[in-house]
Amino acid sequence: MNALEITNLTFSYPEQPVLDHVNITIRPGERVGLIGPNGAGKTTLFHSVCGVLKPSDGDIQLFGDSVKAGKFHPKVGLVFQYPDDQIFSPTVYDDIAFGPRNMGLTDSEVEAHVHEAMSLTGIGELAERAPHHLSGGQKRMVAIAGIKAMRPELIIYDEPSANLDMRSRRRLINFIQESDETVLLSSHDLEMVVEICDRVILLDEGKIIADGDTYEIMGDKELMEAHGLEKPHSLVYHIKGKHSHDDEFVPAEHIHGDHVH
Amino acid sequence: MNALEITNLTFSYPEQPVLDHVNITIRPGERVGLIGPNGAGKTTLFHSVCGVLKPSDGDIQLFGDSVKAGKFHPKVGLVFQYPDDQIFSPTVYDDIAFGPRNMGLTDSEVEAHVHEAMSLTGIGELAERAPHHLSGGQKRMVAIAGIKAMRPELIIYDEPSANLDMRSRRRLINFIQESDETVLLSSHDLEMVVEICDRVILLDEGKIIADGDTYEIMGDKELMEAHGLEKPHSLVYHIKGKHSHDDEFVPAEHIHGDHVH
Amino acid sequence: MHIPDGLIPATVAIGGYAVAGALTAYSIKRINQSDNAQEQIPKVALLTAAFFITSLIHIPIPPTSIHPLLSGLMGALLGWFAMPAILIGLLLQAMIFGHGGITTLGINAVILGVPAILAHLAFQSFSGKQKLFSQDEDGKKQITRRLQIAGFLAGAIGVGLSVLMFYGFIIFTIPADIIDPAAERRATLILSLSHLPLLLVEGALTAMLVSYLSRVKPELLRGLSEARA
Amino acid sequence: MKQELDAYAHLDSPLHRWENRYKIAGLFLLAFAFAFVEDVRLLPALVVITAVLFWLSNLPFSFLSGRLKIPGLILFGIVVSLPFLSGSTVLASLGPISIKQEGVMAALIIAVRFVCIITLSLLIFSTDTLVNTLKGMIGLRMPPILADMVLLTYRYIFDLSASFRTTQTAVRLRGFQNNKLSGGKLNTLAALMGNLIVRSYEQSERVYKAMILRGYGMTDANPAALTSTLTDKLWLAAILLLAIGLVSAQLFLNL
Ligand SMILES: Nc1ncnc2c1ncn2[C@@H]1O[C@H](COP(=O)(O)OP(=O)(O)OP(=O)(O)O)[C@@H](O)[C@H]1O
Ligand SMILES: Nc1ncnc2c1ncn2[C@@H]1O[C@H](COP(=O)(O)OP(=O)(O)OP(=O)(O)O)[C@@H](O)[C@H]1O
Ligand SMILES: [Mg+2]
Ligand SMILES: [Mg+2]
Repeated sequence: MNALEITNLTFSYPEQPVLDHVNITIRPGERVGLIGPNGAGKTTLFHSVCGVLKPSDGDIQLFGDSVKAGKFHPKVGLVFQYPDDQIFSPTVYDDIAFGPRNMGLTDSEVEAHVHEAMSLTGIGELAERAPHHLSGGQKRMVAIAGIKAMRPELIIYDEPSANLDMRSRRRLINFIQESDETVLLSSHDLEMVVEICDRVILLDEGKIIADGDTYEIMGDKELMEAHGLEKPHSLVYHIKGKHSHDDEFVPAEHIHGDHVH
Repeated sequence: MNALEITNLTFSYPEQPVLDHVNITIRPGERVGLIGPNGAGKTTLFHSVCGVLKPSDGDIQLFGDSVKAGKFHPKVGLVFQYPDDQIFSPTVYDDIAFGPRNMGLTDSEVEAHVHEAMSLTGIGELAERAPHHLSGGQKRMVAIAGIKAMRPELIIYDEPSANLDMRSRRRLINFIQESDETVLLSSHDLEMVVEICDRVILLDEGKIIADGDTYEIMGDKELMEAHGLEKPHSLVYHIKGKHSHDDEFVPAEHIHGDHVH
Repeated sequence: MHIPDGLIPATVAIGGYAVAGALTAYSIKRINQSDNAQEQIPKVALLTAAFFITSLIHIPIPPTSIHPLLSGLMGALLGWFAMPAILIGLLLQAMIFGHGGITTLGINAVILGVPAILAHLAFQSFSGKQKLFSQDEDGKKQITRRLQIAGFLAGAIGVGLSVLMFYGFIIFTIPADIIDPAAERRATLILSLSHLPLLLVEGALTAMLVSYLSRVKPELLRGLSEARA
Repeated sequence: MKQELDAYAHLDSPLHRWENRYKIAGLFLLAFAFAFVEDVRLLPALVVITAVLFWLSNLPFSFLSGRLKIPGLILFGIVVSLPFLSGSTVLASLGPISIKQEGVMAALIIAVRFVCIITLSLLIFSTDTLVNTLKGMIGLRMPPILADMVLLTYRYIFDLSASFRTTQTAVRLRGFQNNKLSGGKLNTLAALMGNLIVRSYEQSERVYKAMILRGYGMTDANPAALTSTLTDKLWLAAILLLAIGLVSAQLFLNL
């Protein structure tokens, strides 16, 4: 059974088409990066998968169940681009407990879910804090904990590293790398995609342009630039002809290995 | 005469000290990057330079004039981190004209300033649009145009590339590289700092840790990591001992030269 | 423009709670009847927060400065939702600023809420809302003018009625064996008239705000309680 | 809006320990009983009850006096005029101006009621965090729509306040001076306010999406339970007795 199976997904706003016959299959445990310029349709795709937007056409299967717009699908969790939109309760604890409470769990189950999510994301000591007193990095982790507490099997991250400083970004990357769920992630921070995902899907103007190995797609300078992206510095080839590697495809990361992981 | 001369700048909030005896001198025409983790005091420093915050101690000279808190200093322009905080007029034109109008210029001068700013930032065709409906990249350029229209001699950019896709980010980098004013810029996007600035100041916990050549400071892995930063991939050294370069300091950028400028 | 605790007789304060409670209950009933009641909750909540914050702005009228009341604007934008929004705004004000107002919360909600609802009705009937979103240029100008007038009326009605009610409640509840009724009426009138500049400023401000919103986010002017699917 | 909220929420006192629903209901009714008092002879009772409760709460006096300042000024204007305006029994006169006994009495009653009720409201709102106080109010059967709204409003007031301040700073840095009203300046203020209103509206749409994605309104939610003890109830009973006593005394004096 696939984690996610999107068939011919099409979505239009009255003024403009956004997604055009999109097909994606993701297996359980995969970590897939969705890249593409502003307005490509990444967020729209995510919202369709979660059932907040009703597609004009096409079918979405989530772990074998069909996604219906307007229904609650606790198997998928979406981490929003701006944590402030997502942390809507007045305290961190209440916010993380929001999902579990709506799932109709008992008080002790709710508590267990919340504590697990807080310890996974390392925000245990923030429980009583008000969201507006958190730093950007803490907010991001609280938002993730709010999703984790529902124990979804697929987590979608929309631009998770936006506005984070290096330290928080590094913590986030490590966190996602170590998590068990299937992950679908969009980001303009391509270096992060390189580190987290082994598979990348390139979306532009609502169409899937490429779908495959991260190094292969992101290493393809022409492809990337044709869609307003840039090849990440970590994948910049070793200089050609000057050394022994010649035409070999060797991302800088693999050769040098002196940067932090 | 220096563009900016900060002497012993100290600033505290009631609960905590933020800036601690900061000294910075910037010559006209320099493009300086200010880097440091979240909460280092970058925004506080910028606000002090613009006269929004009143320092507890120290002196700030802007092109020879002393900066007084609460006064209007048209020689310096601050581009805010979130364009939405800065753009508030119902049309793009009105927004860009806001500063010039407040400077007491005549109608025709205002118009000249606005047109110049719009053509420099490449947003001429947006004049009548509501800023609100623009894309992130367009909003950023409108915010910059609003500052440019006042013709400041020093422009401060606070996290200008946040939330931009690659294309808009590239346009922004080119734009800043080609601009004439003195530039002071903070960013967590260190690759952008590498491309724009030849000089970098590292700030942490309100103190200046390092001030000097971009490659030297950002190439210093230990220094960077000690302050929660990471050495940019573009500065990852060529592998040691394996090839002829050995211990030489050669940023990847200089060797490979196959990425976009 | 808040009646402080302890000033008016308890019976009036209790009456204020009764009226505010009834109006709020009626608003909530109307809200519950609409198909998208749930969707409106965050909208009204965040708009209430925005009104709360923006009403703290200083409008300089030398030698002093004033805060806008915004009851007219709330009526124009929120319709019947204005009543719960005002109640929440007043409650949070009492909690955050700690200047009291708990026994007079009801009467203060009436003083702001009733004018807000009347402002809503006036705004609706004067704005010619059905045409608000038509596209042709000439029509647009006319509509903008009408909107501005409607906005001015909403703002002015909001402030005007609130001021009248405010002084009315204060002066007519001054403890017994007091000044003669004619003096009371005169005092009310004079105090209210002295607020005429406020009424003009708030009217103009509301007109400008409405015209801003019509350009930037016209759907905000459709009125939340009317937004039935 | 840079207030030190919740500054004294974590002190320990009988009032801090009192369960919020009982505390709110009890002190609220007591405040109404205070408002009911119209006889000078009952004022000492108000003062003593208030003083004892305040003393029990461990809140610093400076906190109270700070909070009394602004509303006190407004009330001062009204109270000061009363001795001159109302009543017929002249106490003292200076030319055309005379101070009347009824007016002085009325002013005294109003001022004492005011100070005592504000102190009670401080006890309601400042002996626990505002969030917990709100939850206590919600626990007193607030309609669900109102309950959800008040929590959301409270959550976002601080964010929006910060955004509004930043926008005002940005405007000042572009030469705007908020002095001397003019049409143009009012228009700028309107645009600033409109900007915040539009942003809050758009954010509310994103917030709503985030809420339904976490099951808002989709199932029978299981709200967090509030619990109370016998002590909570005894406190409520004691306060209610005081309130009833005051009201009865006033009614008796009216006869
Ligand atoms: N509510 C809406 N009404 C009309 N058009 C919309 C709406 N939301 C998004 N769009 C349009 O749909 C297209 C896809 O937007 P979407 O947000 O999915 O892009 P994205 O790939 O997530 O971009 P970004 O990288 O900026 O997040 C854009 O052209 C956008 O303008
Ligand atoms: N209004 C305020 N009141 C109290 N403390 C503040 C306020 N604004 C900022 N601070 C504190 O001052 C310190 C410096 O903040 P500042 O915004 O200058 O950091 P920064 O370097 O710009 O961080 P970032 O990278 O997140 O933008 C932080 O510790 C912050 O918590
Ligand atoms: Mg998106
Ligand atoms: Mg900053």
